[in-house]
Amino acid sequence: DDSKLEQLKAQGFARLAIANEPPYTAVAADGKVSGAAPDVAREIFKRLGVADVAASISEYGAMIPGLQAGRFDVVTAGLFMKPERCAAVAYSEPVLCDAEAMLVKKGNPKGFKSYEDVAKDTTATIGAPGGGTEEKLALNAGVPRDRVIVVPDGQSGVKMLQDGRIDAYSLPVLSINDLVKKANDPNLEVIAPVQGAPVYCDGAAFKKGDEALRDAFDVELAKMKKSGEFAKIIEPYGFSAAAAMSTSRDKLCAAK
Amino acid sequence: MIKIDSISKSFGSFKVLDGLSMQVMPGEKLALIGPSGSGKTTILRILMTLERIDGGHIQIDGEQLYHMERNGQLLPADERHLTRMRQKIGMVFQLFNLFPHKCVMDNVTLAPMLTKGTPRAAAERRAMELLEMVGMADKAKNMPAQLSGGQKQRVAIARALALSPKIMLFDEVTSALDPELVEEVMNVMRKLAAETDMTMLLVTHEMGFAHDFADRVLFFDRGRIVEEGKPDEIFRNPKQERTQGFLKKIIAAGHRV
Amino acid sequence: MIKIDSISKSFGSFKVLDGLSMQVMPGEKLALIGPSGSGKTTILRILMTLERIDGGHIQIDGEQLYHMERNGQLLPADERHLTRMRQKIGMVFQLFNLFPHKCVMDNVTLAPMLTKGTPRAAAERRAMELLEMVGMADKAKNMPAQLSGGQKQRVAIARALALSPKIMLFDEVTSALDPELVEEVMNVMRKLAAETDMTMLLVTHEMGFAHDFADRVLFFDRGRIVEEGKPDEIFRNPKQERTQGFLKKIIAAGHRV
Amino acid sequence: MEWDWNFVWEIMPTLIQGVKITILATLLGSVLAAIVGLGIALARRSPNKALSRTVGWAAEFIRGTPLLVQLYFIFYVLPDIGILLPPLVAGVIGLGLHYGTYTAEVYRAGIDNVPRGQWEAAKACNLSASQTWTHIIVPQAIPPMIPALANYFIAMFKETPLLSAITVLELMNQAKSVANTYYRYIEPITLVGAFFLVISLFSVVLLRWLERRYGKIER
Amino acid sequence: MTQWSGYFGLILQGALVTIELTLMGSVLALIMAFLAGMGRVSRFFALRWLATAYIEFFRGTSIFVQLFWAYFVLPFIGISLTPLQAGVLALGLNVGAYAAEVVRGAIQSIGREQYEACTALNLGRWQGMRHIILPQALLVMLPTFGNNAIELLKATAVVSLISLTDLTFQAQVVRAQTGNTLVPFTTILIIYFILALLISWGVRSLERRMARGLDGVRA
Ligand SMILES: Nc1ncnc2c1ncn2[C@@H]1O[C@H](COP(=O)(O)OP(=O)(O)OP(=O)(O)O)[C@@H](O)[C@H]1O
Ligand SMILES: Nc1ncnc2c1ncn2[C@@H]1O[C@H](COP(=O)(O)OP(=O)(O)OP(=O)(O)O)[C@@H](O)[C@H]1O
Ligand SMILES: [Mg+2]
Ligand SMILES: [Mg+2]
Repeated sequence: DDSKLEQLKAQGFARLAIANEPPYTAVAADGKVSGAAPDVAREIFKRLGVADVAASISEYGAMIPGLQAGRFDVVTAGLFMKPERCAAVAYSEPVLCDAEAMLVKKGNPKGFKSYEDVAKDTTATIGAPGGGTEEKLALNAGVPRDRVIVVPDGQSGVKMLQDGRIDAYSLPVLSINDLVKKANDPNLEVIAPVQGAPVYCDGAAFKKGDEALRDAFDVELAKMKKSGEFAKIIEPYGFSAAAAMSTSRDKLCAAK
Repeated sequence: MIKIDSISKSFGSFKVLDGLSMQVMPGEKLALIGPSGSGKTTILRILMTLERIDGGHIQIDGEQLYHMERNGQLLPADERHLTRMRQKIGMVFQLFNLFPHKCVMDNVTLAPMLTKGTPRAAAERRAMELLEMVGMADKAKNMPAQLSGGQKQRVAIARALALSPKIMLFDEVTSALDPELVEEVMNVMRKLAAETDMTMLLVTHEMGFAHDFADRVLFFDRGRIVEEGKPDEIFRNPKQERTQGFLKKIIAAGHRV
Repeated sequence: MIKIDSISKSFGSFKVLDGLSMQVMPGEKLALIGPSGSGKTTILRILMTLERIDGGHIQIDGEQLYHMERNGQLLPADERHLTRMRQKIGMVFQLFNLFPHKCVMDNVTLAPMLTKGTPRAAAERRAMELLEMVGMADKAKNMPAQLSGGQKQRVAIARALALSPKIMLFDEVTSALDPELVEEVMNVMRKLAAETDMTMLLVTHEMGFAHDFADRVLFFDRGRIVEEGKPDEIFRNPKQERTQGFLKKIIAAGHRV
Repeated sequence: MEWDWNFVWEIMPTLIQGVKITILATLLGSVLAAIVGLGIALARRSPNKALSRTVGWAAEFIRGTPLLVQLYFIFYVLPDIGILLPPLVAGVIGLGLHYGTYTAEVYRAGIDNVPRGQWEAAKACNLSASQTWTHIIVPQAIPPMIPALANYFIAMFKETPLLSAITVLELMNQAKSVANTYYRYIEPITLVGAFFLVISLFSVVLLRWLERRYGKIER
Repeated sequence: MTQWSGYFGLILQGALVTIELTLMGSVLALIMAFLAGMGRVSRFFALRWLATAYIEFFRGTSIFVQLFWAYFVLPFIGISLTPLQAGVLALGLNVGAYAAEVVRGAIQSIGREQYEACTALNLGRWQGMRHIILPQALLVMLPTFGNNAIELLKATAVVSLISLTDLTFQAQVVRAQTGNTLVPFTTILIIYFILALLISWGVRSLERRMARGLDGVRA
């Protein structure tokens, strides 16, 4: 049934969960929400007849529970598709794709190339957002729990790296680039992409049960991809439209 | 008329009153004297229903105080019965117990307005009369904190009188006052005793005052009446050894009889 | 000998003492009487150095209390000077001020052991003598909370005596006691007055007691000495109107003279 | 979403790890708060007006602003002036400073509650200032303080979740990390609540006992 | 270099949310405090029990747990609150539990003699409470209420965890946008402190107004 969409139309806006992690999601000085993911969602909802979006910033870890608890209608925050997540939410087709990167001190003193390198160095610590893809990649690569530091936000991650509290800070490439640009610190170096880490794509994540809404979203998304409007929105932020169009939800959700 | 019939009262394991009986005639002025801890205050507090009794009966004007009759049975009194009985009784405390957040006038008018529904104008008129009687009319707008101890006590007396009780209880109403202020309160009370036909029970350590005030004096010790009689008899010519000893000590301590 | 020379003392803008002078002879027993607020307590507290004076001089046995001489100059006293002077003076308070966390014996021995370095055994022997004198020897191991008011006050007297001061100050030592307990403390003090040659200053509202106790009585009003003389003169035949009025009121309030 | 007991047992060991850190932080924070409080209380009594005023205002400031923000400050701003603290140390310092301003008030009240007559009696007994403090004032001031101090101890315990903001892996942080891994919030958060409730109820019993034992001094 | 004025506007918006939360939370806390505080001294066992359960539960579990519960768990039993509602609910109920004990303490601090005077004047239980006990108890409660309000103000900082855009949250946003930690956090520390000062100043002047006459100089 499409009652959810009707509901949103009547309400006049859709509630987005975002993360304030440029370029995926951002809040401008005037409080206006931007970033590639919300911009795409705003446009698609407009086409679906939902006039506006209202975004609230949330921790990554709180997004899926919040979606399940009915706090948001959709998560548009660079939440990469992975099999477990596909089981927990209903994803749209891919929107933003990115590889993983690591931020380290200039010259990469510990010589990290992959998460496994971090695991091997018994004194190394790596920072990652709690509940994010990077945390799981690091844990899966064998970095013990107490060496994966849960960092509340990107800014804290950069700060902790600068202060020597962590040896590497891992986020998607574009996020890291944005942080480095802001930090304006010549003593930092970006390693991208991290070897062995897959390229991930996010999608708009809906609550299980809202598949009808998700399907309607997909229809408009496909039209925009075809017309080139999609590329026009995301490429200024540094994302590649071709990457998103070369893969699909089914592939990403099945990937091991 | 008050009839107390073999009442008993304990605090924990300590028995303060044990089968005490006594009577007070209508309009009588009675003084209770005796050593510290003998149970004088306890009797007044029981009459004011501030303490419950453990056994025995009290009748006021033929009505049970702590019991009520329902279908010929004597049941423990409920709050409604107590409220009705309390209308007959007023009490003045050693430490005045004025309401510190209300001015003198409000202290006196509060109870009549709340418990009897007296309109404010009437209550204030009556309060003014009473305050004049105790010589406090000019302080009607003062707060209690602005009064001396003697003045506070006179307001407390007016407050108790405002409900026009038939029985008034006074518990050491002068003993918390500076010596110089004692006299003004005693004067008010002497006047009160002479002018009204209220029944009055007075607990005091001031033997001279008890002598002037009372028609009859009861001497208490350990919750029992050791001796009773007219003031002259008791003070000039006590029969019991215990009474004699008590009066001797009090006199030695510098109190006048 | 105590020489008080035109001292003054204010609390905020309120002048309690204004150029007061008086002398006390060695061994003299002096009673200070007068209405509430007249400054009696303040004088004792100044002698005990619990309050500072604003002006004037006090000499005790020829030594300045609040000043010390250095190279012929009179400087404000420092803590060391005050400590030395305080050895001459002891004080008993209206509310006893026993140390509640120490037993009777420790209350009495604490100061000699700490301030004079008296060995424990000697301090306890002396304490026992003093406690016997005030009739409290059998309670030596009790805590203050287990004592009656009269007993507390007797311990407080023993505590003050334990330092063997030359001058003892007593501030209304019976006025916080139940009437029946007053006598026991008065008896101890009468004995003390008769037996020792300590200088004693007594503030009291008990005129009879002042009469028995004192060699000389000072009547105070508003920080000034209104009248002084032998007890018989002052109580039987006061010259000043203010004194007469005060005594009349006190007598009317039921106190014996 | 249903309550899942299997899941509860699965995550229990992780949460107990968190409880240990929480308790450690509370204990260390309490010791620090007790010491800092004493320092503040003494400084505020100091006759040196400049010292007592400055410390007074600083304490007011710390007490009037949120611990969370203070923790951010200690953890993320202090490194700029060369002070780099491990997360747990930064957390303990934050707790200790913040609650030190509260314990200082307890000390002050405890000392002020010793009746003036005791100071005067000590003077009449010719005791020196230090003798008065050690033999008369402190022994009477401390027992009534104990329940109040214990109260803040419990309050501090319940504020330790704030340390997750500076990456200390205490109970709340462990629970969140578990929740993030499995996308289930109900069990971990409820368990955290249960842990807090059990430990608090336990401490309340202890507190009542302390109150009975030390709350009143007989005079 | 950066558009500080714009960011400052963001922080001011956050301040408004913080003030809103503090005010609404205080109102709820006040209501709960009186309900539960008077419940604690009620004659009826059931009321006493209910009040005690409420107080011990909300004082026993941490504010964080309550917040997460209100936000993430309540929806599963069909109660979906906006972040603001969830924040006000958790803060109000939590601080209300502490303030309830203040109400109880204040009521019990009114001497027995005042209750006895009420009986002697034949006032009913509620009449005595309403006209005699509560007006006096209110004055006793006020200073502690002021402290409770400041505690509530500080506790609002944790609502940033449930994506309410309060002061602390906005400071985080500004930090993420500008890469500067010192400026936004110093700014909000000062704002928090000013708000705390406003509260204590307001309570103190209210107290002075209410105390007028009670301790007047003797005529
Ligand atoms: N609420 C109470 N709990 C326990 N014991 C009490 C209580 N009230 C009174 N008592 C005890 O009961 C006894 C009688 O007390 P009561 O106050 O009636 O004596 P009193 O004759 O008025 O003495 P006083 O002259 O000292 O006022 C005393 O021993 C007292 O300690
Ligand atoms: N610490 C103080 N601060 C302000 N005023 C004070 C202080 N101590 C005493 N006074 C005032 O000084 C005056 C004299 O007080 P003092 O205690 O010496 O009187 P007193 O003669 O002992 O009276 P009483 O017989 O009531 O004990 C009083 O008016 C009192 O209010
Ligand atoms: Mg009595
Ligand atoms: Mg005095």
